[in-house]
Amino acid sequence: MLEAFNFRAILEYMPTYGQCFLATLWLSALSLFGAILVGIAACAMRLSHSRLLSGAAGVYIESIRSTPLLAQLYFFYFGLPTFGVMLPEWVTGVIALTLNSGAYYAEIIRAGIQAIHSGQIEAGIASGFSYLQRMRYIILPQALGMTIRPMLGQAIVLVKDSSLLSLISILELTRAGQLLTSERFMPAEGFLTTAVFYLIIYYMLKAFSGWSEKKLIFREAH
Amino acid sequence: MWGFYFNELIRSLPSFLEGLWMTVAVSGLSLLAGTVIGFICGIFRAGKNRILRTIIGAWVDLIRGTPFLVQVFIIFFILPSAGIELEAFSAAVIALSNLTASFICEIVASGIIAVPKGQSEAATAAGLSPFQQLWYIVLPQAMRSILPPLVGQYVLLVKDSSVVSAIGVVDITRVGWLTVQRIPEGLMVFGLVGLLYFAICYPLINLSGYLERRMTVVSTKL
Amino acid sequence: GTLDEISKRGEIRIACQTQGAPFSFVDRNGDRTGSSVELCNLIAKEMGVKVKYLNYDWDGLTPALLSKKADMLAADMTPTLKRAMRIAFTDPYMYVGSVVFVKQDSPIKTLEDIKAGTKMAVLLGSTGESDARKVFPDAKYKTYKGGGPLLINAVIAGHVEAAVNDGSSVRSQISNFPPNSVRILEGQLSRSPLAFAVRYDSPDLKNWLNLFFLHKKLDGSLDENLDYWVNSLDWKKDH
Amino acid sequence: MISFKNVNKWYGDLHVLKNIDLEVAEGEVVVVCGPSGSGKSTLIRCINRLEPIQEGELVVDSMAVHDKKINMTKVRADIGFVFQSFNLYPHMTALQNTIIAPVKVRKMNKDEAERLGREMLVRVGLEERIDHYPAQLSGGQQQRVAIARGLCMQPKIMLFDEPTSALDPEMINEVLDVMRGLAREGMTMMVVTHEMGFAREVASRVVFMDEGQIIEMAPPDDFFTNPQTDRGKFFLKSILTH
Amino acid sequence: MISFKNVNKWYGDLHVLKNIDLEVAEGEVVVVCGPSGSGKSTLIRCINRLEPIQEGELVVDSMAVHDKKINMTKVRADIGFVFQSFNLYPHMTALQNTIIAPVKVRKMNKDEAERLGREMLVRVGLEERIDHYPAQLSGGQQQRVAIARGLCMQPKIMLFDEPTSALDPEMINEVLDVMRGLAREGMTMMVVTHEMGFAREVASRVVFMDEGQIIEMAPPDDFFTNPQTDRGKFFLKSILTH
Ligand SMILES: Nc1ncnc2c1ncn2[C@@H]1O[C@H](COP(=O)(O)OP(=O)(O)OP(=O)(O)O)[C@@H](O)[C@H]1O
Ligand SMILES: Nc1ncnc2c1ncn2[C@@H]1O[C@H](COP(=O)(O)OP(=O)(O)OP(=O)(O)O)[C@@H](O)[C@H]1O
Ligand SMILES: [Mg+2]
Ligand SMILES: [Mg+2]
Repeated sequence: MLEAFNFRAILEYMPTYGQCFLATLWLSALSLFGAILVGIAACAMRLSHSRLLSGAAGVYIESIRSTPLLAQLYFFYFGLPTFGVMLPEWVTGVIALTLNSGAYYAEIIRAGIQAIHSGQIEAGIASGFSYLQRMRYIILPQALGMTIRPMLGQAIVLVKDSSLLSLISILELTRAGQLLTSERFMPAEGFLTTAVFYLIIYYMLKAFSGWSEKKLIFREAH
Repeated sequence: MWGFYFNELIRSLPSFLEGLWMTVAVSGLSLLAGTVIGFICGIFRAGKNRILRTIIGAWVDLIRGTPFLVQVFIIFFILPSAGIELEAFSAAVIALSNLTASFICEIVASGIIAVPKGQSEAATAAGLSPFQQLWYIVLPQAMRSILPPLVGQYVLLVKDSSVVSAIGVVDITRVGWLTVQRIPEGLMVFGLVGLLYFAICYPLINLSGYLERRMTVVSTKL
Repeated sequence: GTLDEISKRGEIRIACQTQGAPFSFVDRNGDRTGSSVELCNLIAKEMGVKVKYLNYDWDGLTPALLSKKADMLAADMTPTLKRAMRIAFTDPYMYVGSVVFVKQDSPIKTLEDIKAGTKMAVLLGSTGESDARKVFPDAKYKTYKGGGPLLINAVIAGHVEAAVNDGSSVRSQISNFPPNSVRILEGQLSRSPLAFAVRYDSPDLKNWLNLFFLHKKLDGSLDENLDYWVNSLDWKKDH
Repeated sequence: MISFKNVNKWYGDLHVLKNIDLEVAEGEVVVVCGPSGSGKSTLIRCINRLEPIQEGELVVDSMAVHDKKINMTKVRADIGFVFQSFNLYPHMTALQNTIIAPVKVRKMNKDEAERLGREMLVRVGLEERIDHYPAQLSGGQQQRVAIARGLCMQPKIMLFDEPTSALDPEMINEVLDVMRGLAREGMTMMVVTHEMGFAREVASRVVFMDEGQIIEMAPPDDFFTNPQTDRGKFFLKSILTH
Repeated sequence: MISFKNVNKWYGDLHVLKNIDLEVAEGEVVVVCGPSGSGKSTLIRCINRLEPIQEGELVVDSMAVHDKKINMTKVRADIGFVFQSFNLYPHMTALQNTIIAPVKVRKMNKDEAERLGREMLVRVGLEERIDHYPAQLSGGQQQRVAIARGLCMQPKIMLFDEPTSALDPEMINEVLDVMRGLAREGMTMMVVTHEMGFAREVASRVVFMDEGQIIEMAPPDDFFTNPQTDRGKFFLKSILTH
């Protein structure tokens, strides 16, 4: 299948790839941002003393984690209109990705928070900080700093999961490869090029996380 | 109308169970192979040999950075031009094992690195060989931080296995696609698909939560 | 040649897509059937070999053929000139036309009601897509993946105002939905051929297939197949 | 300033503070010592309700800490607390560590807080380390930042829980010197420590605890030369003779 | 028993051991002291090649440790090493901790190793803690298990790196007592410690290090009463006066 590998055709589709690459970038960025916010909120609920909040967050997190994104995506796309909620595709896609990754981020951040030395929390209490102030100024910055690696992992999963959005007619990177496949019947060219673009995003994320890890992580005071 | 489709769906239940079995078989085999390979690579990844570390690192990046579907296509469609003919089932197991191994490799490596250096130093000082250190001292302790994310990874494995339906493995997802052509109530069909995944994943997620709790109780404050 | 291999193997491997009635689908009893499938069964019978179906997504069809996993490709595929740059198509054995369908209560009554900016659903890379883009260049397109029923779902859910797909598929798939949920507009957008495909290094198989279609055309069994599956809903009783 | 009246505390079934009665007057320096697990840390942690008490009265600067309904933010703002393990915020510089609480809790204006923070860091001898992160400081320096952080709230009381026991021997003095200075300036202090030299020099009283009880309470000279109980004698012997 | 000849070691650019010359005879107890970062730990870690040296000769029990080709397993089996942070294996009981190396390295038969392990645990006063896990033991007890673990290899030399500095004051003595016992029985020992009482009592020599060099080396009475260098004087002052 590789004997006839056709670079010229790839070049011809480059504008499409570029456009789709940008779409994947900003859809993922938006969802990533949302997912981290949702993750923080869900995690705060999960760790709160209110049984109701913590229970609700638990149901959300576990049901998301144990069902495939595809099922969730269809639920939002074909399910919501039944209840009279009509959203543009990209909004549906971003919501599905956000809620999906949000559940994973909640778990990652929880692990980060629970790894924070209890002395840090006590120092905050002793200074007279309120619960929210401690979260905001002491716990979250450290938890986020410590969890850069798993956060990166989830970000990569999110970017790749965004390929499912092509199922609900959003043009993104995977879609570009499929165009080359179905119009020109050049699957090897299509998929390998797609893979290269994903790899570019991967290395961008990895570099960013390495950079922020250096900036954010300070070794525990000995 | 839902009632009618529901009866139809009940009639399809046998094929859903066959799909379930296929998902379990593909995931189960890949879980075993991926775990073994992942552990071996993870041990080297945390080890002293630079060349091995770099090679394994590059492999992990490549697998983590590209869409799984592309990996499946490469193994199934492109390897044959190198003379490696595979059945869809074995190609699926190989692709999935490879994916899982790359993730487990990272989990194992960071688990090993998290074991305090003093532990292997004490063992070195006592004259234990590098293998003995690993086997008797480091790995048993690393398991504490490895096990919970390991089981979490198994959940992802089960869900990722849905991708292999693209090369004709009739798993739960594929059965879902086939059924939705007859029973156009996508929400209901994929609800059932989600439910079946949930049935596999939920116990795993609970297991990982249980392990996490147990491991932190056992953990000592050294 | 490929024919020798097939007969030595005693088995012909056919890549297909189970995209839905009437061409290829899994029926109520869990059996694979449909117009293309029955034709393939006949092919195997005439060759005197067994048939093995390799079931892929649309994305997997060409790779399967090109990587020699499959000897031939049987799907409701239009032999476009671009596609024929890569694989060899048999002579067309039937013609289909794309139709437009809308929600039952839609204000769109005729093809003329479709204006610039009308939201249209099509299947990614399908003949329907290229037909629609030719006829309604100014409409707004949403391309879906995963088969015809999805388009109907999208129309019913209101994600789009109209959808374009091959007429026979639409007719047979609508029958699975609640009655009167969608309406097919008068008129076809195009008439396009359907054909099976092989690799360019299998001219023997291609010749044989063309001959096969000729024979079956002459003895009427091809038309019988098409009348049963494509031009009517007769198959609904049995499957 | 601090008054314990018949205070009792349990962890589950474990009775860790038993009928504690203790008055600390303004300007006093009280050193608390005793074997490990005797409840020293628990005692001073109750003062700003890092641990709640279950029985008795605990009044700090005429605010009733035992009262569940009281707003602790105000009480805590008046109490500086220094931990054995420093507990500096690792993601903030020395200066940021000192000013975060004044700005967020006391709502002090940022410039003023910075001026104050610098002043306190100078006071503990760290003018050159103002913009360093904790990981870039030695243990002794970190503990001095922690003291400066406590002082920045301009507290009426400073509490210390074994402030030098995580330090290398040569760094102990730099921290004790800062604490000596504070004592001399009249700060009310409670210090859990085993540094007997320090206790002799600055303590107004030494409190000796064992198994959750205050066993002895006396001026340091009396306690060190002539402990009244066998447990006190044994304890002194064990920490002085190696 | 141990002989350093002109030993040099670098960490990257950092010269941490500079021209070390030191002979330790059989049965000697050498105490190493000096400020933090002076290279004390590095010095004794080189002896069983936990750290490799780059220059010079280091011979232990007539085996050339500086020789890259030598099989260290045998050398290490003859040297017991006790760490500041104990480094017990947390997933094994006290007894399992003591017998793993004899069984796996010395290939001792399991029953015999257990007998030996019990004997050593009794010797350090832990007959009642044989089946406890490290987390269930106090710091002092953990360190004594670590010593028993070292002794189980029936070593010719015991090395200690600040064995008591992670301990609460009352636990220090129980560990030092065990070490005193070992010294009296004639074990060759090198001990990094700041416990001057211990040094005076049992050391045959005190080695004072600063910035990677041995600055002074003298019998303890001479060193403590009359250090020869200013740095020695200053160091003694700083650790004795708080
Ligand atoms: N959070 C807790 N939960 C249960 N028990 C606790 C807790 N904190 C302390 N304890 C127990 O309470 C008792 C008193 O502990 P405390 O920390 O006050 O002792 P201490 O005198 O400060 O000892 P040390 O010198 O070791 O710091 C000990 O037996 C301890 O095990
Ligand atoms: N693995 C390492 N890599 C780089 N530098 C190191 C390493 N270990 C120690 N050093 C440096 O080597 C010097 C000597 O360290 P060493 O641990 O021997 O000192 P020490 O006298 O034992 O100090 P302490 O009393 O703090 O234990 C120090 O400057 C230290 O920072
Ligand atoms: Mg304490
Ligand atoms: Mg050291």
